[in-house]
Amino acid sequence: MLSIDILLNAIVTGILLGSVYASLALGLGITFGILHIPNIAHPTLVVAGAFFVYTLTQWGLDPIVAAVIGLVPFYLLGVVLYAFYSAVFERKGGANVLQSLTLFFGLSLVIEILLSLGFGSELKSVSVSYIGSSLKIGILTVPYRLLIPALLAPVTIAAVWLYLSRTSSGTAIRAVAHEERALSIAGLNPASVKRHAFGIATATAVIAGAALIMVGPIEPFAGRFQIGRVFAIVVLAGMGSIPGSLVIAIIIGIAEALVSSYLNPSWSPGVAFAILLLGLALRPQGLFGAAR
Amino acid sequence: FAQDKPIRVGASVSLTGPLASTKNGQIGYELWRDDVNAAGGLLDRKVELVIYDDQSSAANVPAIYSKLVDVDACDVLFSPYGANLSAPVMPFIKQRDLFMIGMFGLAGNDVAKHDKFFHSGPWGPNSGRDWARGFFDLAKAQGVKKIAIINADLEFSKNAAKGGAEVAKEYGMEVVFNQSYPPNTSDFSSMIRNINAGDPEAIFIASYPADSTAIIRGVKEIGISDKVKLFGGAMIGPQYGALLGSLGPELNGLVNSHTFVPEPTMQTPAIKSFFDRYTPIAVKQGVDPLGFYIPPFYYVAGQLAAAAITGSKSVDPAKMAAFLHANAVDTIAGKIAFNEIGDWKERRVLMVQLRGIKGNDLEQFRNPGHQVILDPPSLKTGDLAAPYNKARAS
Amino acid sequence: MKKNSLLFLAGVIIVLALGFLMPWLLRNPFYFFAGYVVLQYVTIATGWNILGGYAGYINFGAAGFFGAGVYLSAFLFTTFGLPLPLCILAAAIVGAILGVLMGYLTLRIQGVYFAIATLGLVVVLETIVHNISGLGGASGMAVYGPRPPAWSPGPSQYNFTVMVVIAVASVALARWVEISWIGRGLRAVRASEDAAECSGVPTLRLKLVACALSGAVLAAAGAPYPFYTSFVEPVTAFSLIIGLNAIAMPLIGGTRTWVGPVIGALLLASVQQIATVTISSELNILFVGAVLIAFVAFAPGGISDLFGRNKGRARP
Amino acid sequence: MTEPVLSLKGVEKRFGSFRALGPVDLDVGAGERLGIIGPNGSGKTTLINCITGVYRPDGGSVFFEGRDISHLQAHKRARMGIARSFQIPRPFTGMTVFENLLVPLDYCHIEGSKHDRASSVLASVGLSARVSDPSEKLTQLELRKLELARALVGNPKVLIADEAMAGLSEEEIDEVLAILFALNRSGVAVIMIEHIMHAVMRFSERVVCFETGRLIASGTSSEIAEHPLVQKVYFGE
Amino acid sequence: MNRLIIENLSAGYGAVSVLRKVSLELNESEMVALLGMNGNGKSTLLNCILGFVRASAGRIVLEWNGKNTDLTKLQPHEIVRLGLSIVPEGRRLVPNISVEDNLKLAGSNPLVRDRMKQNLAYCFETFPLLLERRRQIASTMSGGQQQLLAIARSLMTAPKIIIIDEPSVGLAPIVVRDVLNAITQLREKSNMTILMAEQSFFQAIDVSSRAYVLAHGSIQREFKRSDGEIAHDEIRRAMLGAH
Ligand SMILES: Nc1ncnc2c1ncn2[C@@H]1O[C@H](COP(=O)(O)OP(=O)(O)OP(=O)(O)O)[C@@H](O)[C@H]1O
Ligand SMILES: Nc1ncnc2c1ncn2[C@@H]1O[C@H](COP(=O)(O)OP(=O)(O)OP(=O)(O)O)[C@@H](O)[C@H]1O
Ligand SMILES: [Mg+2]
Ligand SMILES: [Mg+2]
Repeated sequence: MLSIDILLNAIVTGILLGSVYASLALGLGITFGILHIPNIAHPTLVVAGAFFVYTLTQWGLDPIVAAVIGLVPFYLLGVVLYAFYSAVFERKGGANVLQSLTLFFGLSLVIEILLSLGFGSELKSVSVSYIGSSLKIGILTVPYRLLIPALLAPVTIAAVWLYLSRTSSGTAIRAVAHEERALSIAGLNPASVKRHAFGIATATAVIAGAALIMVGPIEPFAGRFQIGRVFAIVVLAGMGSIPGSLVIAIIIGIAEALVSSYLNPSWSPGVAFAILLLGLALRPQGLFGAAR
Repeated sequence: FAQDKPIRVGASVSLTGPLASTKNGQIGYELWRDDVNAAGGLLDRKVELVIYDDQSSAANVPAIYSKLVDVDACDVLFSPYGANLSAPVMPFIKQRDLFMIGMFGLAGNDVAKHDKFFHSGPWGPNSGRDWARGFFDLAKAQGVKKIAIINADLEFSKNAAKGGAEVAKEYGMEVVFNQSYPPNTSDFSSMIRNINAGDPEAIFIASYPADSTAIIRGVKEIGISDKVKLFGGAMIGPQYGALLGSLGPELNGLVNSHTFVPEPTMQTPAIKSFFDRYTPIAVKQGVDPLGFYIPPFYYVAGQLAAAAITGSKSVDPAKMAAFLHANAVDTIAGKIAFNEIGDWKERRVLMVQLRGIKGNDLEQFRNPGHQVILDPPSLKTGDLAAPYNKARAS
Repeated sequence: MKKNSLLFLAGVIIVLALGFLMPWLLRNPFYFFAGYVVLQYVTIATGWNILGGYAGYINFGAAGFFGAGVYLSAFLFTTFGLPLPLCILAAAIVGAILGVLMGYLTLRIQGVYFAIATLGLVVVLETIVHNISGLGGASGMAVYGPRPPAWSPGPSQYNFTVMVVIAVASVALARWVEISWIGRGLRAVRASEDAAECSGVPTLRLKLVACALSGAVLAAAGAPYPFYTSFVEPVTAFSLIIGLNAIAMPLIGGTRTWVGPVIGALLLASVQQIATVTISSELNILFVGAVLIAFVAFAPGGISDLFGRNKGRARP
Repeated sequence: MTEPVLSLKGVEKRFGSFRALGPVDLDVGAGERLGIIGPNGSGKTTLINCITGVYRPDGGSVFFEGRDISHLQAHKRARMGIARSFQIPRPFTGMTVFENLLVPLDYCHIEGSKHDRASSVLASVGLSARVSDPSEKLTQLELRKLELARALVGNPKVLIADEAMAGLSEEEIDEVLAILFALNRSGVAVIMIEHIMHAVMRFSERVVCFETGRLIASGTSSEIAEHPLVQKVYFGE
Repeated sequence: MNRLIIENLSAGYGAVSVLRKVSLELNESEMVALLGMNGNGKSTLLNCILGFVRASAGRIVLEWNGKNTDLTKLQPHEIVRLGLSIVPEGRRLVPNISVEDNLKLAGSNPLVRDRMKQNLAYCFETFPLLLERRRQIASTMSGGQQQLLAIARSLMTAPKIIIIDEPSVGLAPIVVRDVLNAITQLREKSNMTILMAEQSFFQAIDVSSRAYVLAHGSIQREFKRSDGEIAHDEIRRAMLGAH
């Protein structure tokens, strides 16, 4: 069974899956990695994004087009969520990790239930012409169902990363978590910078949602299964290293695919975390993070 | 009528959490309740349902059933959905000697062997091992020698796969590939490649809805050998409207287990009337509009309880149980007789082949001919189309 | 100080006495089923708080320790027929060992990384259980508990009493940690690790002690669970809900003293139990979500902060 | 000079490729009052971190009472008698002033009543009125005093005060100096790092000056004040 | 005349009142020192002007080019956009980004963004050390280096008024002199208006035209250079709260 085509195909599948994981983790990379808000509700927001995409595809739109349309409402949703978050914590001056976690946990319960009331708890999936066929290159068979979502990730990640590292509002976003007052001193409104960042993070959820629902069907509670993996990716990448998270996600994807192919798929959920624990033990600051 | 204390029937249903897609069963309970009450109740007493949400978690079950029994004073209990959620309640009913109808828990009473427990589902005796036997009977008839088995790492699928492997052995088939995969696996391409490498003639799959979709799509993407005669077996999902609708023609050729399909051998006025009333409610609640798999048997559970109560003229667990053990009961799913541990005496799990599906319209599934019954022979409405690749293309 | 300890001791004796007497006074078993869950969460919240509250290291992996306790005790009971108290003890020991291992692996890193690493523990343990057929794997394993001893009227009451004892022991342990030099060291670590180290506090060793104690309590909380449900399966033993409740409850009650987690667990677990059997619909979870949000919004320091100052602190 | 209590041999510390400190050789005599000056970024705080064990030096050894302590963790060094205050005060928040002092007492194996010891040290730095206040409530001066008190309470043999007087007024500086002098009289070696020149000059028996991580001059207060190199790099005259 | 007036300003933290009816004024291109001992409320006052601390009573009015604006109701970033700038206590740099990014960030608000290049060049010219280290991550610089960066940063918003909180804290004498020189130059060359809090007042009063002494939360005295040489003793007594 150790044939070269199985190995190659496993690696390619791993890369594609990893790339989808990176999509899921991108928003968390901003809220948790950069703003240090442990937004445990992010995977649920991704599921909400998937349902948004699902709804539009029912009217005959392509999922990617639907995701692009979703950017604006999800950006606004993020802005509203952050406004709520900051309103809750304003009087206290700031939230600690514990309180934020609890708040976002509560929020994710609420979103899950709203989704399940709105869409029912049945699995929903999208059917598009390219889903179900594959690209064949030599011995490689690459399903479009994975390929298309996997291509979304590098594009979005590159866009977000360029925005964060090359523009001044990107610098402001990177700065705000560390020293809010530095922004005020610069004549920038820290609250609106954070709202904006949260909006961007939430907007990425709709892209990730499109990727998720193209890969396979989803139901309102599907986000729970992703929480661990996306946090692992953000942390291993070194909190806030956006390109790093793509690399880590792909490493995890490949490892999972190899374990499935050669060992047994039932061991693969442990893989992301075995990598996480190992990574943290060897390089506590994350693979791409600067020493802190 | 009004003076008497109502008969209370208690159940927990997974309204939320991963098993929430089974909550359409509750409509079955409610239709039954409305029907009995419209017909004057049982023993001249009204029937009242007490239903709690177990959030798909076994941890909630003990307290819920104690509440149902000790606080709400229910006379009859329906179990939660499936074996994992039912397991916590088995010692409880055994120890308290209570009467319960089991809901879709495969082999749920095999350990406890409680004599007041009755399955509403058509698993039949030895269900842990035998319930998917139909698939292997078909395979044997096709002369299959090599079989591959894969299953989700969840209770139901695991039992199905384990039973399947035993039956395969019994029939002298070689299991060339046998692997389980974790829940929520979304890509099966490497597994399908590994299966192809083993060159099987039949593939038995025990999966849950999300993976069922991924497997069917994966097969389409990666391709599968023309030697494969049977594909499917114990896939949960292609019984539900959601998957039938989203996969549509991709399902053609699949041979899969089922509990009810609208084929001529099963269609009766009673069950037709059930679905006529079920569908509008389901549409309103946003649950599966077809509801073939689960809801009829929730109605059946009610009918079993009703028969036990009226037959024994009491709500005494021992008398009710004695009646069900002694008498076969007419239900919308046919006549049911029970063995000593509450299994149906006769296995009535269907193996159906999906055929002639065009487009994603759900209404076509209400017509015969799309879910052809291959097994059991008593209900058979057609012959297997094989190999899979050919059946798929048709 | 002295007076407080005497009061606490009196409280412990009263609660223990109630734990043994209640089953004879209150006939309805439902309260013992529900009460068991509430007490289980009191123990979980208390155990979590030893590391999370006192030392400020947030553990997402409470379910990992809990599940380890559940499976260990189920295994020991079904294969060796070990009596429940020994199962609990064994679970506590294994929990402590797991805690130390976890600590060694991740404690050198700062808080937030530690938190995420603990998330991993749950998944790794769950994967292992899934792949060991002796533990029933995904299908789970039925556990038919022992007959309760004569002094208890029934199994649900017996489980309840056992849980009372575990909860009281855990709270007493947490209180001792809090007022002793260990608690002081941990609070120093929480404020500034460097400053603590330069004051002679062996920070790593102290954190390992906290990990061990916390792990022991969390695992002990899981030990009677197989007998409560008569059945164990990985999904519920390693449930995300346990990990999140372990965090939410101390937060709602307050993390600085032992009282906080107790109050938080009593409150939130009761609300959850009541909601389950009253609001029987999706709205139940919606309600729990709303309660969490409301608490964070309106009582961010926890309930114990709402009532006056911290008690039980050394004053000259 | 008396027998050195603390002795550094070739101690060096790099951050990446940037050498922040060393190699440095330095002896501190028992009961000595040593002042350390140097421009910003010259490596003074880094030196302290190497002595106390917060950083592991990249080269060289640190000896305490003749014993090589380079491999010991910070808390072991603290228990041996090396105490420090932090440039930016780091009170143990969430604890009272009194409890702040109990921490070193708990862990440094001090004989006798902890209660009395803590009270007398708090009195000696003038924080008696604040004993049961939470440390979050202290003013800047009080925080500095608390830093000192916490360092003193464990009966150290060497006390390192990292800019304990920055931001204090003249009167407050006098107060802190008095505390340090009193401590020194009881036989404790005091290392004072400070930019407030007159305080350093008044206090120190010996002053050393750092520049870009190296020790460039050493001598009495007046020698240092006259030292041409020091004048150039530090006073800028 | 362009100026900043503070009238009867009171402020505090929760129940603690720190400032009581403080009044002072600052005229265009003037350098004023705010002297006071530790904990007397200098930083509180400066933070009030910038809106970081909310006043409980009183007014802060910016009268500039015929427009009067009450600052007490504005957010800090709005006040900065009116042309005020601060070098805060504790520096408040963004620790995880480079020196240059810290400066660029400060120069990125919409009002001054188009002059970013000139502003940056001006900062590097004034503080050559920063040019040398412009790629270094801010938190890894020494205390003194960070102080210089904080001052440079305040220039990036092209302010009319700079408010400086204890620039000499933790700086070596040589650097203090450089910093004060730089500040003086800012005033002389760029016609900047400066309010500087200090407690080591010797150097501060040398370069200031006026000085207020803040003690016990209110202004004890005002000294003017035009009144002749200011006696150190007198200042010291005022700072201690004696009249
Ligand atoms: N955030 C705060 N919360 C509560 N009290 C505060 C806060 N900041 C300052 N104070 C208190 O207000 C008073 C004035 O402090 P402020 O910092 O304004 O004084 P300062 O003159 O700038 O002193 P320093 O020389 O220490 O900078 C002090 O007693 C201080 O303890
Ligand atoms: N963690 C670190 N990473 C990188 N560089 C560092 C780090 N800590 C200090 N440095 C650098 O090492 C040099 C020495 O710093 P140190 O803090 O020891 O100076 P110092 O003499 O205490 O200065 P100050 O008087 O300003 O406090 C500085 O150039 C500083 O930028
Ligand atoms: Mg320093
Ligand atoms: Mg100040």
